[in-house]
Amino acid sequence: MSILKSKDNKIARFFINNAVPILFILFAVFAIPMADLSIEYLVAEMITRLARYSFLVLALLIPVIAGMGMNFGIVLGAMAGQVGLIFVMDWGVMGVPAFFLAIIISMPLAVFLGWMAGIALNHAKGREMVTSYILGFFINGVYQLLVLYSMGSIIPINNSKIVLPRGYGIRNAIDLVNLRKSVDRLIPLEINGIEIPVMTFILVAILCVFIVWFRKTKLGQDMRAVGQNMEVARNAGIPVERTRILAIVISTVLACIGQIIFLQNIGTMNTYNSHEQIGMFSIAALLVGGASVAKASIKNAFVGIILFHIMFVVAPRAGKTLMGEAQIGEYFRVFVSYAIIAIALALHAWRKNKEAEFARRSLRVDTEEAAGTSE
Amino acid sequence: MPDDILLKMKNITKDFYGNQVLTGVNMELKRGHILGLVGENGAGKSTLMNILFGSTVIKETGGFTGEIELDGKICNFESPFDALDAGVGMVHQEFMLIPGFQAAENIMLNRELTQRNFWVDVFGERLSSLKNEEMIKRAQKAIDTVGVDLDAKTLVSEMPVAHKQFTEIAREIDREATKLLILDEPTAVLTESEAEIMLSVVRRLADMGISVIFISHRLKEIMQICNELVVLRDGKLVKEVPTNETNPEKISEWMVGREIGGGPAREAPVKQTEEMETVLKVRNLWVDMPGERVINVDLDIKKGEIFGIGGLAGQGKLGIPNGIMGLYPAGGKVEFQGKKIKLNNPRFALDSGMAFVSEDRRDVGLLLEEPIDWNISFTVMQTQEKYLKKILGGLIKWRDDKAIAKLAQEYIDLLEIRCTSSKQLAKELSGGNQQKVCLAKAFAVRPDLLFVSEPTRGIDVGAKQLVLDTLHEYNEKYGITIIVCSSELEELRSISDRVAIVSEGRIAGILSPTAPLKEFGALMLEA
Amino acid sequence: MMEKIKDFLEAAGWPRLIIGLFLLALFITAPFVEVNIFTSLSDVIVRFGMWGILVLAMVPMVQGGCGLNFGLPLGIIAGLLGAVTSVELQLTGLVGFFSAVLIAIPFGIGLGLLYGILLNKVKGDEMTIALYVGFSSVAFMSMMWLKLPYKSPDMIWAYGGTGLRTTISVEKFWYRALNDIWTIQIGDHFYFPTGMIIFFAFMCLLVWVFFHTKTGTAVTAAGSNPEYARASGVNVDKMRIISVILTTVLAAVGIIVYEQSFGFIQLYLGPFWMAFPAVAGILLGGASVHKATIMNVIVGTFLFQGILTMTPSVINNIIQTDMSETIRIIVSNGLILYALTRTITIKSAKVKA
Amino acid sequence: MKGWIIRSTLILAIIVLAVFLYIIGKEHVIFVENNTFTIDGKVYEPYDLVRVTLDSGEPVELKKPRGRSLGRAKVSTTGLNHKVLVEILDDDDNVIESKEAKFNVKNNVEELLLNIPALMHDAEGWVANNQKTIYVENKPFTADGKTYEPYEFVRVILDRSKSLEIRKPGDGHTGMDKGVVTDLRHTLYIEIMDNEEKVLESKEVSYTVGHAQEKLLINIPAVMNDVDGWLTEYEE
Repeated sequence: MSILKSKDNKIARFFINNAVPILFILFAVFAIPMADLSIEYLVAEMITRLARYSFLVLALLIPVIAGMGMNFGIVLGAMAGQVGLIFVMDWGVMGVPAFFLAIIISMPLAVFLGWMAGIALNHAKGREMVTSYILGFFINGVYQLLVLYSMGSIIPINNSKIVLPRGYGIRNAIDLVNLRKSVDRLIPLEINGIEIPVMTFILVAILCVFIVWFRKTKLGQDMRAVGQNMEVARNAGIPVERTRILAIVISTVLACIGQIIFLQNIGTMNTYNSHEQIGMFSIAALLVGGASVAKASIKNAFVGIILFHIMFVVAPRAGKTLMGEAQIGEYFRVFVSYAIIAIALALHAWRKNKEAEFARRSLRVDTEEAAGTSE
Repeated sequence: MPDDILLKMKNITKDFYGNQVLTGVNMELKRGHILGLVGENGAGKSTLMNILFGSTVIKETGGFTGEIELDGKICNFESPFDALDAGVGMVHQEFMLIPGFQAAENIMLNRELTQRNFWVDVFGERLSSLKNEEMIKRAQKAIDTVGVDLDAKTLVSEMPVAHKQFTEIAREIDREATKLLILDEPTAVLTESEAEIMLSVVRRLADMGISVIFISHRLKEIMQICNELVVLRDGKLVKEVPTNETNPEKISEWMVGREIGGGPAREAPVKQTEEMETVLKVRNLWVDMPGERVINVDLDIKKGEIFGIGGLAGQGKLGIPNGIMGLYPAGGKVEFQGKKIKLNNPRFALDSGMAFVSEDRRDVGLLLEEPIDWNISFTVMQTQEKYLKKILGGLIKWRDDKAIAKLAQEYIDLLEIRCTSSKQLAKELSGGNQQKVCLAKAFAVRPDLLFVSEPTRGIDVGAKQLVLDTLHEYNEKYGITIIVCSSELEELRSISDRVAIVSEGRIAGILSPTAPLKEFGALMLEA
Repeated sequence: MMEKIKDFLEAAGWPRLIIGLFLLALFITAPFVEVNIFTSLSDVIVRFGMWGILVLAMVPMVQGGCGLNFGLPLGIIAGLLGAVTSVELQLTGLVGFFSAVLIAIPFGIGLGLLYGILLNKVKGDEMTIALYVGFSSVAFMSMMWLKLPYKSPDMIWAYGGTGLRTTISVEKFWYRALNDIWTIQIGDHFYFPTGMIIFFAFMCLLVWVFFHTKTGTAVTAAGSNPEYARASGVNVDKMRIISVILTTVLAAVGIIVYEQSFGFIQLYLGPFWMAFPAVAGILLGGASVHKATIMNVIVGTFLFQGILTMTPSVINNIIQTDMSETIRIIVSNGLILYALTRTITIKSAKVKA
Repeated sequence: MKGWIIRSTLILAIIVLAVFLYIIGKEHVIFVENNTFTIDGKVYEPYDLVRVTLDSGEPVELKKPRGRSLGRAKVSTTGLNHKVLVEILDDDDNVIESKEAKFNVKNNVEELLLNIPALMHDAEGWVANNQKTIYVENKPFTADGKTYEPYEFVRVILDRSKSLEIRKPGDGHTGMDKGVVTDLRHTLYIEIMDNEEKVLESKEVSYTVGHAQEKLLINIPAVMNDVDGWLTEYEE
């Protein structure tokens, strides 16, 4: 009987564990025909968006391994990346060298921010996600102080194209004309009229290899141990706090590179907004891909980006066909992005509580049986 | 041959803030020998082992005096890591394993076999790559040394309890330096057949030349595998003998026997309970309380008696009141005053006229962040709607703060609770006074039956006597039936009319408090 | 003496002290940089009245053990439904205001009930989930505002577009309906919104009364130590739901009070960020994630709104730069961050012999 | 120890890489000009039609300047070493004459001016920095034995964009400031003010600088009094 049960359980478990991606696949199946978009267009869109978001979404994986949940603090890395871009733009550097130079400049800042965030999160164990979320807002204030008030006054910025007319502070939108698609087009390739950003995908592939390799290092193993049980890890002599800080530092640095990739693809930088939504979109995408707060893989990241962005592209059109209004679709995708995080987090918390209960119940059956045999 | 001595502990003395837990303990352990360490809870076994293992608790609480000599060298372990380096391994009662890891990964945890690569030079040792294959091989070897059939690639979360235990042992074995292994109740969570394998594993380790300190409550096991045994009582070493020169009866006598005048003396006469009316009838009770599982308990409690429940920690005595009062999932039949009690429903139990003083003062017994008067009055207010003013025809049930303060003051005076006022926060009180607040809370309900769990745990001697006297007084004056669960046998014997001993979740027997100590010991240790 | 100062500092808490002194400094500096102190003071009082109830809405949930209510927008939505319906019915003045409140309450109870049930399922992760429940409910209602069958020409787009406008003026209906009861006007600059402050005081009183009833006591105990409450026969889940409902209803009432003073109903993404100033406010008042009092609300709202009102006028006049938004972001999120990263330590037991 | 060596080497390598990236990535704007060029009294006339190819980029065609057309094209490049191919074309787009030349850019130079007639005749200064530093001084000026005194407070606006405020020398003031302008034709707007910043007098003048000139000095009292010699080359 128990075998049969476990088989049923397996199927049920598969559906429960993959409820979110399944929901999105169903959505896609219904909404794509309604949106009346050509497949070529969708494919091209997805390729662009994969190139644009992969690095950022993959940046989330390492804190998950270390048991710190979804790192909303990747916006810190994004901000660091933008600071690097501002300098590169100011100096008038162009193309691929500009891309790498921006990474080199922003890296120390990203490390520093990640390190601070790690310390803060060590003080908020069990509340990492809310804390990293608020941390993003807080550092955003500091970023404004730096970019809007100090740049051009305290920090020398001379390029009048990026400085506000008042003489200091960076403009709201910076045209990254020198940088636009420079990496994407470094190795040009077109298939059926669809442009493939080969170099970007190579960078993403390198990151994937890095993540796979990293998991097999001592540090990766330590992170897994810390993520599963901090106390046991501590007792085994693993420096728990330091390991957690390192996880956040790595994530922040990757996010910094990710943001620079993202912006070179978009081609314009909204100095005060480009980073804000990054955390939310990346996390929503990862969760849509079937990841949970405690477990996330590279596969989740890619599946998630595709499914989430299909929703993103299709929703306004489908909304228009269905409700006669594109605006509804706009709100719909905002709703879905947030709701998906809410649902995924709630499911995870609920499952966690249920599993604890289940573990207790399994003991109880044991007790009853034991009671039965002794009679 | 003095060379044969691996471990010497000389004159080990330790106190926790003036509370003497170990006094002048001397013991020796030979290479390849198994030493059984027995004693009641609180006899000082864990403290002694913590000292040996260099636990940080010891250092934080002021260190210890005495000397530890391992392999002829004087050791002073600053932390467990020092102890591990010196070759002392310990397997704790609660598993120190990571559930999502394979056995091999756990065995090699933080001692992974690594290979340097370029990044090590840049970012440090922690970026070296793991040699998974070799680790699995090595872990498998350690497991094979232990002598059990377990694949090193099995996930810990998918293992039965025994295998987890073996994994822990394998981890200690794998440290090449390990000369001494401390096993803290390794068989407590095992089934009988698993325990058998466990014992043979321990024997095999000893044959390999590793010395083992084996802590267990099962005297049978001690007799079976240990070369010598040491009995601790009240922080003193009472006996160190070769196992073949003794028998379980003697051991249990050494364990529980107090020095004259050591425990509280019995004053009141023992009530004759045979003729008394049964007030609480318990049949086939099971309780799923972690660490205190109750399996199948039948009890008949008589009206007006003080009923003691004793037994070693973790055997299930605490599960009985917690189960009946609905705090942990339970099943079976419970009848109180002829009425069937709905289990898993604290409100129902309270409404039926039962009250409970929990052993867990901080987590269950008190609202630490609230004042004393709240703590005392809350239960009675919620269950019996007392100390409330009804306004607008009962639409608003207004808390009567004055009446609450008055009630609290009564109990403060009665139980001599030391506090600045009834508005003082519970967390600011000392342990004894907190316990009195818990009692006051239960008395305020005016119950017909009162469960008291570990009434004197963690409080000083003066307060202890007062708490026991108060219980006695309430029993006499108001005829409240009281069920006391305690790990302190002497305490139970001093106030109870009958004492039940719980062992492995079952009632091992019920004795009169005047019965000889030996009998209690025998029941506790199921010898 | 040192001990006393230390105790005081510990009780008041550094952030409160620093912000309090900062606010004082702002008031002292104000006249020197040509900021009218009376105008500023009445601005502070008006904003205090506007935000008071929204901050008060944090109390029941914190006391009930569900943490800070980042899901405040959910309650605000109930309030918006009340406000919009009242405008649809063309009700004006106090009648309009109170009917908005009355209509909002059932919505608040309904949403609060669902929200409470959800939060009971996710114990331990309430705050993170509350955050996203708030956000997604705002986005969901944005779709609804487009589709709900409101017809009043005061609220729908005049031509083109469908659905309700993003901002609806209540000038014709119940603008300052509360503020203008027994208003005190001294000179040109000082204005005291008596009605609104009295209403806020009344709401505080209601909450105070609630926490003095049997149920209120049980909610506090359930939040303080759920195990204790359960052992005392209290249904902890039910108490948590009650606290969440109360929070949601207070938020609904709070937003209507806010709007009658502000003059506009802000729909769509308007309520998105409302939770953060309220959370920062109560934390500044000295509340923690586990404990909040009405005093925390009053002190915190006054200090926080004081800072938000005074910094733009004073600092900007001093350094000739408008940094108010940046300062607001840093101060409010810094406070929340401080509260989240503070390690909770129970003071070691003091033995009083 | 080994680790530290590797680490410092790596950090050094990254810094070197950053500098290298900066150098090869830095944008230089090159204005190619088919315009009249004068040097040492010699005048080189522009061609009717030229095709210019910079490095391996797209070729640009330039006609003789006529009316408003400046006969110029803007080309963006990176890197320090460049070569340029100039082809003089006739009406049928046949190449009459061609010439290839090489030139270097200093890394901190943002804009470069490349004059085709000068290049074709190997005249010195065919490639020049398009950014000119204008030094403005509010100091006594002596001409023909007459001394013009500096003003209390002057505001100078270069090319309607860069504003300088200069006080009389002394009291810690140097009586001098500078600004960077691009291109050859410039305007100078001067406001003489009292200490309350009330404008007492104002004046606007236009001036042209030579290709090869990079640093120029303007004397305010001289400008205000229309004395010749207010614009000179600046010498350190």
